[in-house]
Amino acid sequence: MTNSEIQELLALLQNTNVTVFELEQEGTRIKIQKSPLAVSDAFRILPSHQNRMEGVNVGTPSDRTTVSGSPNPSHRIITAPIVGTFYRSASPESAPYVEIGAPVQKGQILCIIEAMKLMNEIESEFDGTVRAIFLENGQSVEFGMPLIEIELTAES
Amino acid sequence: MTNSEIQELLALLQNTNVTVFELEQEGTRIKIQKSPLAVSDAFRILPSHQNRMEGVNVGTPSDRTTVSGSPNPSHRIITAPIVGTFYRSASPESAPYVEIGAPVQKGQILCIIEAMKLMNEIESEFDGTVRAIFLENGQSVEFGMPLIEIELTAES
Amino acid sequence: MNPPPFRKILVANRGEIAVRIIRACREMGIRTVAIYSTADRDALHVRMADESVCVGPPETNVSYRNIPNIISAAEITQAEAIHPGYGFLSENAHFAEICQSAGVIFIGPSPESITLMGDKARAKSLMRETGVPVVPGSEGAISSEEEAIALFREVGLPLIIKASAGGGGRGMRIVHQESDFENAFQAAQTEAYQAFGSKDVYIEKYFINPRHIEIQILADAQGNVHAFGERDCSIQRRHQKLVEEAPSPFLTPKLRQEMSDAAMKAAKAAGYINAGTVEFLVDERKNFFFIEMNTRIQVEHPVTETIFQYDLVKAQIRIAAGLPIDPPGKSFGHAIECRINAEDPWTFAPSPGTIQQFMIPGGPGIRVDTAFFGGATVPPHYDSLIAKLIATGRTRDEALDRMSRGLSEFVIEGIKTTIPFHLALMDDDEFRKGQYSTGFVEPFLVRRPKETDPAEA
Amino acid sequence: MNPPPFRKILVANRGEIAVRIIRACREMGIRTVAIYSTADRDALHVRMADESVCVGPPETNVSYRNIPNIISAAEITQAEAIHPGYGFLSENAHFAEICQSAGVIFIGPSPESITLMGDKARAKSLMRETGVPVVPGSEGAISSEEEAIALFREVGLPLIIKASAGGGGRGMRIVHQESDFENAFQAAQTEAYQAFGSKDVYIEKYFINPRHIEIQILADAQGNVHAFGERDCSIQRRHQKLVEEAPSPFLTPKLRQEMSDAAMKAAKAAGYINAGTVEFLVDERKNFFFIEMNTRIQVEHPVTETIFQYDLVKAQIRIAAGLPIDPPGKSFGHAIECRINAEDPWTFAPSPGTIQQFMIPGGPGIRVDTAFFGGATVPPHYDSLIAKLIATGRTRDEALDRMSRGLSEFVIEGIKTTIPFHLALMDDDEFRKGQYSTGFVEPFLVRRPKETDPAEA
Repeated sequence: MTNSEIQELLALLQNTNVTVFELEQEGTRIKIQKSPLAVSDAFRILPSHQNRMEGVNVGTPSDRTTVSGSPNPSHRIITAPIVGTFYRSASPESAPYVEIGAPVQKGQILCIIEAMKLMNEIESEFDGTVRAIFLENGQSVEFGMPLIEIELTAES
Repeated sequence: MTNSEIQELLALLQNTNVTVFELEQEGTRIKIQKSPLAVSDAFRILPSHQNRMEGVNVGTPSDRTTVSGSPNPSHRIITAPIVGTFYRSASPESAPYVEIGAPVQKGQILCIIEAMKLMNEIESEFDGTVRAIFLENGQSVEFGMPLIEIELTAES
Repeated sequence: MNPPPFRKILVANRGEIAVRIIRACREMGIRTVAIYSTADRDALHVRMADESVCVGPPETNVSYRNIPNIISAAEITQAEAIHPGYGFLSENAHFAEICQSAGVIFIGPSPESITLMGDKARAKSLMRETGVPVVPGSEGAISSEEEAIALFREVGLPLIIKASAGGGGRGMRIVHQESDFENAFQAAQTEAYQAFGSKDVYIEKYFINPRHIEIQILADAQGNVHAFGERDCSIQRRHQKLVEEAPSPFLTPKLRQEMSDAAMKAAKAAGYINAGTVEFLVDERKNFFFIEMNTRIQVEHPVTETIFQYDLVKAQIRIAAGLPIDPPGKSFGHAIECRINAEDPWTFAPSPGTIQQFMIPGGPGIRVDTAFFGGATVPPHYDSLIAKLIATGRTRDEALDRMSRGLSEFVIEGIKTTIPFHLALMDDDEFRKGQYSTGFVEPFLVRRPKETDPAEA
Repeated sequence: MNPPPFRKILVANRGEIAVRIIRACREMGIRTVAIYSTADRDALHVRMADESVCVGPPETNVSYRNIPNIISAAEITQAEAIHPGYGFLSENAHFAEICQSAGVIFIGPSPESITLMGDKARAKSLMRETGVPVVPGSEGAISSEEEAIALFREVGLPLIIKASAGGGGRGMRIVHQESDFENAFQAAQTEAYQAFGSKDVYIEKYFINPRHIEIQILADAQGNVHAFGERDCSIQRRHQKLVEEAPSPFLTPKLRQEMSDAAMKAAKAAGYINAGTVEFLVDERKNFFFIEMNTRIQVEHPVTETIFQYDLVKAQIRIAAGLPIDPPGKSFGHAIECRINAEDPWTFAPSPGTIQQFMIPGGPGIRVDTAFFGGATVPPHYDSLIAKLIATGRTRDEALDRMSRGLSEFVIEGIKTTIPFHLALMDDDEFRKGQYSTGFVEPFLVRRPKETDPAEA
């Protein structure tokens, strides 16, 4: 392990609640201990924490695209670029734009986010296959919320 | 790891909350421990921390006697049982009750603490030899402050 | 920018009131000396003071009540005056006397005033002479049963028999029926003798669910005596005040004036100087009766400070320095204080320990008096008060809404606190209407909503 | 216990003002929706609100100023009204209009009022018509040099040339000598054109070290217009307010009345509804001149709230719901606010980062408005205000003593703050005497005591 690797590790730990971090490289041993003073828990007694809408897997702060990483390197998650209401089809009568397992092409419409009475079509940025649809029809979305996961077509 | 690498690491750690950092290079073992917000530092910016009188080595909370532990198991520290002014002799003209190196017996007067115009004689609770006198003549003492250290006479 | 009235004051107390006094001193440019027991080594009052002296082990009788060590601490730090806070030595006439003879100014009334008001019978008879209404009853100790029976006829039922030397409920009997009187009288005498070495008892009219209302007064050495209106302290559990508010939702302006006049008359008759509180019981028909005078600053003084915009602790210090004080002026708005204790919110069982998270509320109309912080420990040796939350509003409703808001923002983790009790109280219809008496809390604890409360778990 | 005027409000802001608005809503029983950028995921306003919606990445133009996302957030959460706070969209007439067309109530004045007051020339000419004194100068843009020279003769020296479309110092020239006028005029025109695409400039009398004093007004839909006295905001550095107090130590009761009357007249003339602030310059001879009207709640509103015991944010909400408001009544005492910024105390260089320790002061007369806590991070993307400390006293001296005490209790570790600046200011003789103007800070920074300050190291 180099100093810069350690430096990275420290920077990483600086803004966490981790108080003890242990690593043993040969036998691969990891120990992470979190602080009892978990700042993010500070307000858990407040009565206001029910109907919270919290995005998961939101892109990094500088990330302006609608894509964020997936644990699977060959997958991409399309996240909401705007706030609004998620729809899977153009109208209640129409069929959904995509289903799980369906192949999609770059530029193909995946879903709609309605905002201020406007229907905003969300297009795929990749060629691939739909692996997950994270939301129900009519659900509210906030910026950065995961919408659809796509497995990339293997490049040849 | 070279000295300058260590220096770098120290500088790096200087502005973090890390309190314990362990590293073992062969099997690569790292331990990083962060402080859960150092409470005792909280008031260091207050302008009021100058003339503080702080006792050291004060006995445990339940300790009512005037004795507290010493790092040396054969030594005992006589601490102040009351608040007042410390004197080594009965009057400015008299010789000090004890000097470093002097043998003392249980019940022998070691010093005086003046409180509310009364001279309170502090007696030794042990047979032994004076090893340290912690205060100057005329110094103020608070409860629990170490006065005199005595090396116990070895029991036969 | 007047020169400070003292150069240095020793604060002979701990906890929030020690912090409160240090704050007043800082604002006046007075240096402070904290005293502390070995259990309070890391306490906030020690950290905030300019100097500090350890005066003994945790037990209060050998530390915060240790007169020789405290006087010595003042001497070695050259403090010119001692502020006793509340509790501990604050109403100890002997301590006030020793301060005098040691040449240290005691920030409080004279030893004579403390002694007079500490003797309930003497205090009551002075009030009677002065024309201040007192609780009807015997004028002093009664020893014979005949005397007792004559008085019983006069006072009427229900009545209470109390040990003259007493306190804390021992030697105390409430009589609701005539047939119980003789037995109760004898039992009280026996208990009084066993507890206090004197079988002297006295008899008083007993009020069912009265209001407990007190008048704050300040008197200076120049002869100015001012009343600062009332505090309603009727929200009590086992004679422990939990919530106080000013003004009382129960008083009329006329009654307020009458009670204020009575309190000022009482203070003048006693030749009283410094801050004091005259406590009254007020019955349903708005008759008021003197109970006692507390010769010190009260826990609940902030509600008065807030609506009068008047610093009572600074006034105490000025008075002790022989300076005159300003009249209060008019009060404005409504203030309420909740005592947040380290206790189970429903059983009130003490809950000492280490506070993990401590975040106090802020924003408009919120005042917090506390000596705690994240990482601090609530020692088991002292009272369980960890914070006073004071909310002020233009109206009583606004003050209560603000209190609810402040309570819900107050984060204290690691120990149990009475915050859930107070939150439930602020939501209670009867309390909201101002319809309460000293008998309020027990039925409230029974009827309060029992929904699973995350803060209770 | 009136029913809340709204069921749910979206707070279109961040930081202390978002927290302030959420507090008002809680006290009124109104549910709240916070919006946040990805940089503010763990921010206090998000934690305190009942619901929250992420509206974009850290950059304000795509998050806190992102009109479509904010309107959508209101729609998906079914918020009935939006409180814009200050900054961001608070004075954006277009946003107020879009709210209207989306059927969401904008808590603030009408789009027309915002537009009117946003156009400095139109605002000034309305004031002139209404009889409110304005800074002498041109009545609108002047394009020809001849016109400029004629005006120059009328206004006199010193004067300032400003870009009509401008702001932020660009296209601005101060002329002290007649010989500089022509060059300065041409340079200002050129700069104005380069910066704003229009070479229109206007000319105004330039005041050397005036007082910056503003009048708070509230106007409801029923036609009630109330003035809440002044705030003296003359302690500024590069047009950034640092400290505000009320009342101003400079105003006489007569001048206060005249300025209040002028402010109310201005509001009435503009058909203004909701909270607003009319800003004036006051010269040494106590002549006052209208500069502009801010059509939103101000950062420094708490000093007014404190001395009037009046919740201005609640009043804004009531007004937006069409409800009438109470008159202010009389003010009492003195209040001062220090803006505590995450900045170097002497160079004012920003100091973002993680706050290790954060302990706010308490006790009498102290109010803290903040969105920070121990462990929180001050993001580099937004303004550096981390807390407002407001101290109140019976007198100005007491308020300043209390401010010193509060500042010395305020613990913020891990970043630099302006606390040492404020502490030095409270100790400054000139400031203590109330003798200051907008030119105060620069010489103060030069003469301030340079003793090694532990907090500076």
